[in-house]
Amino acid sequence: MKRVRWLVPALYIVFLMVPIYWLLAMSFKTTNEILGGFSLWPRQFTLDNYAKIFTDPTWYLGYVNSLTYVVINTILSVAVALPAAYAFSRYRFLGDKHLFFWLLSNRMAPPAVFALPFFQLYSAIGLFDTHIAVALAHCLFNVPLAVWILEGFMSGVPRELDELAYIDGYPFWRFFLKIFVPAIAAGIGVAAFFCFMFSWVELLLAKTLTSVVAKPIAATMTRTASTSGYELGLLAAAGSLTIIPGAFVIYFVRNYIAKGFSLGRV
Amino acid sequence: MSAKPVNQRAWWLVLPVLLLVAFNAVIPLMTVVNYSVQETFGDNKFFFEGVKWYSEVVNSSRFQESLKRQLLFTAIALAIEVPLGVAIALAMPRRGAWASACLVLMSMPLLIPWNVVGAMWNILALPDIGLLGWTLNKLGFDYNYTRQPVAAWATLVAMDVWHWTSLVALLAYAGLSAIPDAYYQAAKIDGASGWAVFRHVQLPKMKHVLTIAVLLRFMDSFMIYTEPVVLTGGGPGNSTTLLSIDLVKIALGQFDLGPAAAMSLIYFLIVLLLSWVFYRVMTLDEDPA
Amino acid sequence: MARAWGASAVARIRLESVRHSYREHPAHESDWALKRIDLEWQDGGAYALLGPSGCGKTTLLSIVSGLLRPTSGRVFFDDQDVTDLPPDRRNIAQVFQFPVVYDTMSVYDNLAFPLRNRGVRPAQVDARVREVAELLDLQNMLAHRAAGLTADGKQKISLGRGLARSDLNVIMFDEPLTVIDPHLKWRLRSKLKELHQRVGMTMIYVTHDQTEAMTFADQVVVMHEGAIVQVGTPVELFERPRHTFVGHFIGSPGMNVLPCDVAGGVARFAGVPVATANRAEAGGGRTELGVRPEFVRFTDEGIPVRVVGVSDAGRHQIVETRHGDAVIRVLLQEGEAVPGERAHLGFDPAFTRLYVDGLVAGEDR
Amino acid sequence: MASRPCKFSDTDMLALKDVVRRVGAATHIHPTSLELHAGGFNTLLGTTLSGKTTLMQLMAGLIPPTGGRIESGGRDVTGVPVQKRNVAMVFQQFINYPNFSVFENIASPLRVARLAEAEVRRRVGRIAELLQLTPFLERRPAELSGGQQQRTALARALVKDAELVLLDEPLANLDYKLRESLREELPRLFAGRDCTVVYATTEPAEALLLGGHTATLFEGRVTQFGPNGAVYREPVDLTTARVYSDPPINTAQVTKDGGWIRLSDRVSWPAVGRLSALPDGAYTLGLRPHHVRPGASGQGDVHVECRVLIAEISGSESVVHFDLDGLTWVSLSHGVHGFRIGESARFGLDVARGYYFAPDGARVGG
Repeated sequence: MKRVRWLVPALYIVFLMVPIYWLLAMSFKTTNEILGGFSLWPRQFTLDNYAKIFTDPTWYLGYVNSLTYVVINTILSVAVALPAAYAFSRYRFLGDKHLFFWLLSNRMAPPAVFALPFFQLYSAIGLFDTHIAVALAHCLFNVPLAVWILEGFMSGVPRELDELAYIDGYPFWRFFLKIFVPAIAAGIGVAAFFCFMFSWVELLLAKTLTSVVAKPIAATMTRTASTSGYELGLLAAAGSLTIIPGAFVIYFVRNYIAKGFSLGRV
Repeated sequence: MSAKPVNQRAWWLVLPVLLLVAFNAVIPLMTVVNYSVQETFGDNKFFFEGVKWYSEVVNSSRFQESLKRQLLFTAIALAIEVPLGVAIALAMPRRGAWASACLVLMSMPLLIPWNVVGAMWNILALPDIGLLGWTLNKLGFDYNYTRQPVAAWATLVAMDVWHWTSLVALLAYAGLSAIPDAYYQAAKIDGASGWAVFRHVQLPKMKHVLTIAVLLRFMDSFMIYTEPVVLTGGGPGNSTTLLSIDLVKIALGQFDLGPAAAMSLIYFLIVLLLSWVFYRVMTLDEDPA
Repeated sequence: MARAWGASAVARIRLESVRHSYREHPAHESDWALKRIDLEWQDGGAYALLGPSGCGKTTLLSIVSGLLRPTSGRVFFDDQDVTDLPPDRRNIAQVFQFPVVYDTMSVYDNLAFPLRNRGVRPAQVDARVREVAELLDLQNMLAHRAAGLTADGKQKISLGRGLARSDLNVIMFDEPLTVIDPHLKWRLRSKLKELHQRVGMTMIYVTHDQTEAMTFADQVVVMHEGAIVQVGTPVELFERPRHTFVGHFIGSPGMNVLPCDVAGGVARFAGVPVATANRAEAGGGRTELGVRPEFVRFTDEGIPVRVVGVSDAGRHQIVETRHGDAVIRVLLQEGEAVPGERAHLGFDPAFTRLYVDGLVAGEDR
Repeated sequence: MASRPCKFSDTDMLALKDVVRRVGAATHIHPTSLELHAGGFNTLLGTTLSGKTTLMQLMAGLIPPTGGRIESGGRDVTGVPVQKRNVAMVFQQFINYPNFSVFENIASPLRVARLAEAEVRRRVGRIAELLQLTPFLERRPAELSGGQQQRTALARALVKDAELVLLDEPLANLDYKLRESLREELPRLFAGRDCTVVYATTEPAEALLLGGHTATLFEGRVTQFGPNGAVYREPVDLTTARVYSDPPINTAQVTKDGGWIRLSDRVSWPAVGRLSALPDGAYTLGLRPHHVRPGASGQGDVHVECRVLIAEISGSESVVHFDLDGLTWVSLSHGVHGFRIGESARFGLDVARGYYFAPDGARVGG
């Protein structure tokens, strides 16, 4: 029993890797090979699909657009969530519990529900097809999440640290930025990780709120899938490239994943 | 530790969040509510209709069918992913290089854009040239997810398991890592069997994270949209048309704003209600008896 | 009454040349968490492992319980070599620093857990659980959820899970009072002592707190930097410390340690000859006199000192005096008069010893 | 409340005047008036949750009082925010700025006050030397042992020359011997400083050894305040006697009947001295454990035969618990007195050192 235990995660990881392998394999095949029939690995290895993506602005700008609004959203979410999480973790105030629950309930709002009203709202205020529109829209579910995660980490910092700083004479904001924020750096990293993740993977709102200028890579891909028929190699290459930012982020937080997923609450 | 002090000025700290989320949540929600009680024939002319759309939606077989499919999908997803995730977390190495390797590899599906997940499985499952489809057909199964509802469902479920089991596993793993060694040592000394350790030490200590995992998985599987749209487009027929897909079809495809809005609100309320029920059930025995 | 409790199990615990290092390849002497331990514990005794943090006491405890395998050396229970046995096969119980209870179970089920795991018949389980609950004053709480108890209640449960078993060799305590409220510590400490006297089971208690160790144990093992410096009864450790570290670490305030000269079998401090209980044999090295504040008296003549301060400790007073740079503390009873600034001290010869390089110089005369 | 024996100038004094602290329906601090002076320690003694920390937070200005005034050096500082008061504090947990080096931790109050770099270096260097922290100045607090972390916290409290220094159980989380040595060091560190030092502890022995003045706290009330020895030896009520006794003070219900005090059918003694003037009735007797001795010793002791419950020997002292006609009493004595459980032994109660309390708790005699 003990000896086969490692098989469980091992098999699971193999299961995880198979589709990723297939995506990569496809991306190195020519359209002819793909349509010609089944092949386990690329017989005619080609980088053409990648070359096309890196030379065609409609493709590579998609990445730039996606990364732009994801980064804006991550910074914005964490920045506004920090003081709010501090308030929730340190004070009681009128309506605090209701407010907290209401914030979290927004995480339960199906994006499909908001797609149309968002389109109208952001069109009305002239932000349609801008990065900032997507970044703001993603705040709907990322800000509550960031508040919740940060609140967990902040509650782990003894309140005496705040008292000590006030006693030493620090004004609130100086204490907050100079002492408190560095003290929960790990929590900020985790919150940023989750914001990045959920903003990067979301498509419905991002697609609804953009048309040309801020079009995300994910939307470019769906267009390719529908208009250019069977350009599967290109699609696979584009897909493979979307894995890279995620892999990059994971590499950075590799030592904190376990702690990160405890969300500061275990 | 003494209780948190009361400080009404804390509102100033919450204000930015409040404004930002309210802007994103309240205005669109009001729009939806507004649509849901009105009829329009274009030209920006609206007529008050009361609860007509609501009763229409609730009574429509189309909505009921979508809801049933949605509930079934969520139930299957939870039934597979939660036990599987926990099992993986239990079997994972506790520390060392292998543990980090597992964590990194397992996180990967979570960071792939949802439409890419759909596209990836689409490519994988193509009956003639996809690795999965080709292999299944070679093995003698008649498999074509674009034509057979059962195959479409199976592929959809496999995809969701592939995509999200890691989340449950990572949360469970985080919960397990937080159990002090003394608990395992005490259980060892008490002569507890592996099952007893799981039942009386690991499971109770994982309860918090499992509650979070179940809630997240419930919400996200209930709201799933992008992946099935890319994979099956709701087909064959309507066999994999889940709630979100149906909603977007009505709202953006047919521009039936009234019914779409009413359906949106009903949908939102169902998610809220079920989340609350889940939360209550899972934290039931926490109140001091 | 003794031995009426633990039915058949009998164990003399013996450690033979046990060494342990947490490093893969220990090179320096400082790499060893335990330097070389030879120790024997008799069945039914109350023992304490006492030392400052990092002295290796918890390591030693884990080796006895089987949670840790020593780098070298053997562990015997009676004459059976248990070095390679896992903890569940050594018939031991352990109470940890932070209370370990099974949160989801009732107090009753917690106490029954180790018995049920060993397949004991339900009727017997019930009888035993009630007996243990009685012993620990938990009778009224049996139906309560264990999670809802206070820290001292939880520690009692951890202990009870051990006591419930009839096959037990030894119960071990690892700083069990750490999380107990200060004003309750006292009660639980006495409860443990009382339990030992009633059930007569071997108990080993690890702590950095000398009061806990001394009041609980019949025999105390004092550890310092991975080695045992003295094993003895509380009275021995107090009256005849074999090492200045023991003198300093045990007792509050600790022993006065004063540099001295030795010539012709006579120790001299401040030019005044001081009679010692042990033979004053100076074999080179650093020579010191050790005498506890309890055994220093103000006299009419003797060692001249200045009185620098008096602290009132309630039932006694601690007087701080100086001769040159050397500080000599004197313990006086409540209400005893403290002399003026200039005074003389005398040491009780029966409790004054000469130490060479920290170790007691020779046997008592 | 006991009055202060001597009066310093008003300039170096912290005064609480009818200070109350309520949170919702709960009263954390009942109306309290205290005058604390510079020089020597002012110890707040009480069990966990007796209100020590709340009182300190009020003194520091971390929380506002619900009622009453707080004056510092004759100035009303009730509404003044903590940043504007010249206070320092050390907590029970080792609280330091985790991302600052030890040097920057100690320097932080000086940095906030915008002192010149050279002056900061000079003062931090001197304090670090005093607290033996010089070798660790470049390290982060997390890399230090518990004792060193708490020294860093002390250094920061000392470096700024605060008017008021609050020490909230600073030694509680340290090893026994470390606690002892730092406790001895503390009065020396503050000697010659012109500041008011307030020290909170749960341990009577610590309060005694620190010297100075003691305020005993129980459930949010200061039961007595005065010079250390006076509060210990002359408690005004039963609560104070209980708070200021370790091991816990022995108590028993006694009745005065004519010229006799009766504890039980077989234990009674003549009411002499001040006791003879007491009206007949029920009283509570409080007798410290070290005034109960095993064997037949002091004259004037009331001797009783009792069953021994348990005996603990600490080398220099023996603690014996025994059954005194249904009550569990404790005797604490010098030397070694071994007993077996259940054995019958003779104990001498030094009733002349006992305290007598009226049913309302107030001390009436003895």
